[in-house]
Amino acid sequence: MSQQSSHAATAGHHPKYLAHHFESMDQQNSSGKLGMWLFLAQEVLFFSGLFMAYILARIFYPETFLAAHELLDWKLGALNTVFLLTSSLTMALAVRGAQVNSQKQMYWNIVATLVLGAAFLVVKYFEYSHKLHDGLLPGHFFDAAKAMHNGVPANIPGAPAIFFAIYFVMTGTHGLHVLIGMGLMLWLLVRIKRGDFNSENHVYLENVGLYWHIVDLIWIFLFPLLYLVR
Amino acid sequence: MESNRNSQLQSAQAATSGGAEPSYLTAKRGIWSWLATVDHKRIGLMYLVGVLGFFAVGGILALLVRTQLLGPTTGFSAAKQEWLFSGDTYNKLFTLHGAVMVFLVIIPSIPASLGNFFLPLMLGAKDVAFPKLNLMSFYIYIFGGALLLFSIYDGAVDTGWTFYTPYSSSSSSSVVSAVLGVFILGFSSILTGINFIVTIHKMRAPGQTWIRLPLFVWAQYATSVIQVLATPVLAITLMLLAIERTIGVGIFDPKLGGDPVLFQHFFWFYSHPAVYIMILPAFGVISEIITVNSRKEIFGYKAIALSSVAIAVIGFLVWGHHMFTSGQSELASAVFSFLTFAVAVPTAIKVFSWVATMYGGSLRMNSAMWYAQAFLFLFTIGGLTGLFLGTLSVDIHLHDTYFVVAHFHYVMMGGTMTAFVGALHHWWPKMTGRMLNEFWGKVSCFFVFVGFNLTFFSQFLLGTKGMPRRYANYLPEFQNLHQLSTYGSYILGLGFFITLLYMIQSLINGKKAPANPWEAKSLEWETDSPPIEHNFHTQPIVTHGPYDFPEIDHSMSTRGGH
Amino acid sequence: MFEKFKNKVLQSQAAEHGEAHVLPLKTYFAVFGSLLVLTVLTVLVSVIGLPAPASIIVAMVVAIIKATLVVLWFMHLKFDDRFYSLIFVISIFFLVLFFVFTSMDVLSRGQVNPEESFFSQDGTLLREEFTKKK
Amino acid sequence: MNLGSALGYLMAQASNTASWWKPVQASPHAASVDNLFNFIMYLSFFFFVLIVGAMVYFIVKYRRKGNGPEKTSPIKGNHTLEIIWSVIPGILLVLIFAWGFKDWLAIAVVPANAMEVRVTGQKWNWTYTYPKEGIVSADLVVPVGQPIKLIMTSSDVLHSYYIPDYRIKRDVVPGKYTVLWFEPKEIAEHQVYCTEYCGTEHSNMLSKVKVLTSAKYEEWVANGGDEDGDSVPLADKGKKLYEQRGCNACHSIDGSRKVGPTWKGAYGAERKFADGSSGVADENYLRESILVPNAKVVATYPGVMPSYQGQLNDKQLEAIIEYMKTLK
Repeated sequence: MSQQSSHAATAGHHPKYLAHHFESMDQQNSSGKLGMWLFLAQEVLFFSGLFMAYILARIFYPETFLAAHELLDWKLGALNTVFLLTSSLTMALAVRGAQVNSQKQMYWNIVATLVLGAAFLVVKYFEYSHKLHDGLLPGHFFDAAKAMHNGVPANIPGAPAIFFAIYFVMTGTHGLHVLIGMGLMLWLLVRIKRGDFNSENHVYLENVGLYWHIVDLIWIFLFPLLYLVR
Repeated sequence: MESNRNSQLQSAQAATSGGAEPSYLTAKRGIWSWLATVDHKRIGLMYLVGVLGFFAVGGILALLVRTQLLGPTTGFSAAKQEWLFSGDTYNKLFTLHGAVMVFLVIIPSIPASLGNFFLPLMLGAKDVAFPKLNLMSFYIYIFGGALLLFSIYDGAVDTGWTFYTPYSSSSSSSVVSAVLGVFILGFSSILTGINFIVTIHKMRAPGQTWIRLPLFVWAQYATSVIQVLATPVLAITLMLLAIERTIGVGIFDPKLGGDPVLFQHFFWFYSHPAVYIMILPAFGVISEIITVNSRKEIFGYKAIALSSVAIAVIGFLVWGHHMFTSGQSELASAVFSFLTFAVAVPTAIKVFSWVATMYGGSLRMNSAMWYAQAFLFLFTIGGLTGLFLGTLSVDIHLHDTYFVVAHFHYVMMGGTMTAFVGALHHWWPKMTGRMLNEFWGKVSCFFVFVGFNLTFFSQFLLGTKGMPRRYANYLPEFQNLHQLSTYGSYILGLGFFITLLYMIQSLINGKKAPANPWEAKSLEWETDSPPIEHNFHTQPIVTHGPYDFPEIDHSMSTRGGH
Repeated sequence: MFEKFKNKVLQSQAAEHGEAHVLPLKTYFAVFGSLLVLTVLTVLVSVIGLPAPASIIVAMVVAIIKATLVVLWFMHLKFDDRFYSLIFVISIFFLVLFFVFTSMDVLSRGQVNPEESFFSQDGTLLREEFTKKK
Repeated sequence: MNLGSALGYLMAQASNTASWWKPVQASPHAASVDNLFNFIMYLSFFFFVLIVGAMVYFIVKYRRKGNGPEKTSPIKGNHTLEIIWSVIPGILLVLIFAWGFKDWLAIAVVPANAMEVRVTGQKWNWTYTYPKEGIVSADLVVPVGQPIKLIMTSSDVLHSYYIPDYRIKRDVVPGKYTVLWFEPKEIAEHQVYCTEYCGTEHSNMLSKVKVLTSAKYEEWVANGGDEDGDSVPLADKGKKLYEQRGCNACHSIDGSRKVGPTWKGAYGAERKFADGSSGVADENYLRESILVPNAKVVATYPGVMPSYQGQLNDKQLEAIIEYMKTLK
């Protein structure tokens, strides 16, 4: 127990944002954050299965990966990397805004993060629709003939269907996380407008931030693994 | 019950006056006060009802499976008579029995029901760290369970609870709904785990240091760590399986260039640690029951607490012992076998410590203690037979035979479920405010013990003889042992049925329970039976360990004992 | 810049427990700048085209550095409770464990009986026999 | 200790032959596996008696008498004891591991002079192909004393090849080969099971190992893998194949509907196919249906039959069709 908490307890009044079962804001905030870090650990292991699938497919079909990644547009991937890195920055700044009690900084940085997240998804949409058009689809739906017809050199050795399955499953799962993050940010905006967050109480904002950074973190690995690797 | 009909105003007044505060059961009324509750005790109780309900479902399925194996054997002649179920029906029955028992009963049994109820009480907290999340986990559990059972309506799944590919990616049965159900159940487990870890870290009462925690809390802590770290891998594995079925990823499907053995790695990376999710809470329960009823300090507190953590960590390193015959590489088999033996050491330490705790005590042989002794007996057999299966050469013979079936039933059923029922006897007075009938408690324990050993010991012999598992029928030479096993299962079922009866009786007209019927020293016994809504009248301050009983004679030499 | 940084950190660590550690804006932009530079670096390495093993090693090392930057500064792990770092490290540890053990199996198949191998002597996959049938 | 040695003697006696709880030891592996099995078993007996014995003794000795509080010992632990009961089991466990590892290597490493047989698992039967001899068989026929190497694969889902009498087992995996070997010690028949769950007829996916003398085996090879020779009518051979090769799992002979159409009256019948066409089930059609089952699938039935291409030779096909002709 820190000094603060015992003070809060003896003072007898309950701070506005303190839930009934906690003794102090410090306890409440650190609980929330610990919970979030545990959730992030869970996220890391959730994605581990996908990265494991990637590693195994690469062990089996190295030549496929070398050839197939050429069919992904690394420029779009790089653009998306910049989008996500910038959104991570704005997210970190939003948390800083809360720390220094600036409602404005909080609000506009979250808006910026939201916009960058949306930009990421728009680019992803263009990439996906391109693949769809060319028949570069996962598993059973992979259509080399259609791709060749569209002028895409899809005569790839090994198992291109597996490469595209992994590409779609990994980026799709990641994209879903981006979407969930954006939903959380909309909720944050509502709460910021309501004036819920200040330097004392912003663990929710911080937690959404942590989540958003882990989403960024996963993309930091996905980008070179899928788009760049030789 | 009279006072409960009074208005909320009066209960609020009672709260200020102290002693007459209503219990958590009566503080709020109406169905909505249960369905939308964030009180960990009510959520724990709802979990308990869910778990016991699913236990009944899984138990009936088990009896059907056993009854099928009673019947005339079919050889390999053209005329295959079916005595009760067709091969397909039988396959669906054992699949459902396994899936229900593992995902809906054993995994949530002790952690989600008793853990939810007692963890905050033992820590001296008002609730778990995230009460709403806790309620959400419960509904995720119910939803996942419903989806899993929906697969019955949808034609039922026939892959075995392990969902091995490529059978599961090609089977025409309702794999997707079952897999989705288990996927969702996983998140219930993860969220509960997160909640418990944070609760243990942040919600301890003043003075409740780590070495003053009851061992049940330590066991829950280790369990939660595994739940958080292993369950997401199951989720992603099942997601990959579902995608494999629909679009054909090709990692597991040999037709697309994958390797089905990889699925087993993915699956057992979760499912072996899950074995420890199932057994560690039982260890915690046994530590509590034996200590309280021996009226002594637990023997080797730190060894037991840390061995839980050690088991949790080493438990992640041994999954390949499920795969010695699967076609995994020889190197992998050898490494996994070696590590498997490493996990046996902390388990042995626990068993020895429990027995040593009884030395020089003053044993109260109540029905909870009877169940704890049954646990020691059965779990020792379960643990020792694990040695056969961890050994590379011997496992080649025993793998996927009834020996394995018997082994994991001795651990899961003889271990976890016996401990769970024992724990219900121990904590029933606290949860319901009523005592259980001691005589019938012992009778049911006796039936469970005898029935269990008849059912499953004969299966060790069957397995050694070479009887493969998951067979809807078998060669005549196995019939005697199979019949013995089936009769045993009826006795086992009877034992649990008796338990159900006297539990209902206790709820209706059981003796009122005092606050601390077993004179225990951990915090959950320091509040009323049943506890008040916010657990304690005043914030407890902890000044002693959980097993500091008044009978302990500190003047005695610690070397000589009695 | 790093010296100044250290002082700031020491100051914030001295602050009362529970208070937020407010980093200067400069720090955030410095981290962001490094992330962008590293992204350019990883793209350049790929475009130049290093030989097979070097390429993936460089790409992964760069990604790990980027991830570390994000985790330590954007996610405040450097300034927060050490226990959070422990959780994160443990999750990475089990992730690596999963990768290492499973890959170990796949890469060491057929050491005793060559028929069980996935790969022939020259490293090509021994799958044609099966895929041709389908 | 008298009881213990007597028990040990009985166990040793029992382990040499098939007992009511152990299969016979029909290969050199079997003895080594059983020896270690017995060692672990005695060790387990010892620890079980130790633990449960202590438990029962304490229950009797320290059981609370009367209602009053009794003084209990203040023992909280004993480091010496704790170290002893960690280290001794630890050493024993390493010993068991090493022993098991040694025996297991012998099971894994195939001797150079082993005779090769290919095994294919398929829902729900086993097929043995002798590549050098050009024989396809439903039973594993081997000469005594000759190490046999099985190179196994599956054409659909996972199966597992298990011969209890030899104490060997290995999964049969689609898309790759697994290897197993054994050396038959005596002339006998041994049961083969599938131990990896594979669906509807998993429990009937059985087969036999038939160990013959070298001379008998040579004769069997010379006959092209046909045990009965030409003395048996073709239709009877067909009936045997129907049972051995798993046709009976999906096709009845009494007119009842199973997974596939009944064989009763199948020969010469008018057939409507799933694609809308129709035709007569003559010899050519039946031959095609066995070798390329999905070419013409009978309407209202699922097209799930696996191909028997390469698993039945011409003579066997002829025998099956001849048998179908008799089912009117």
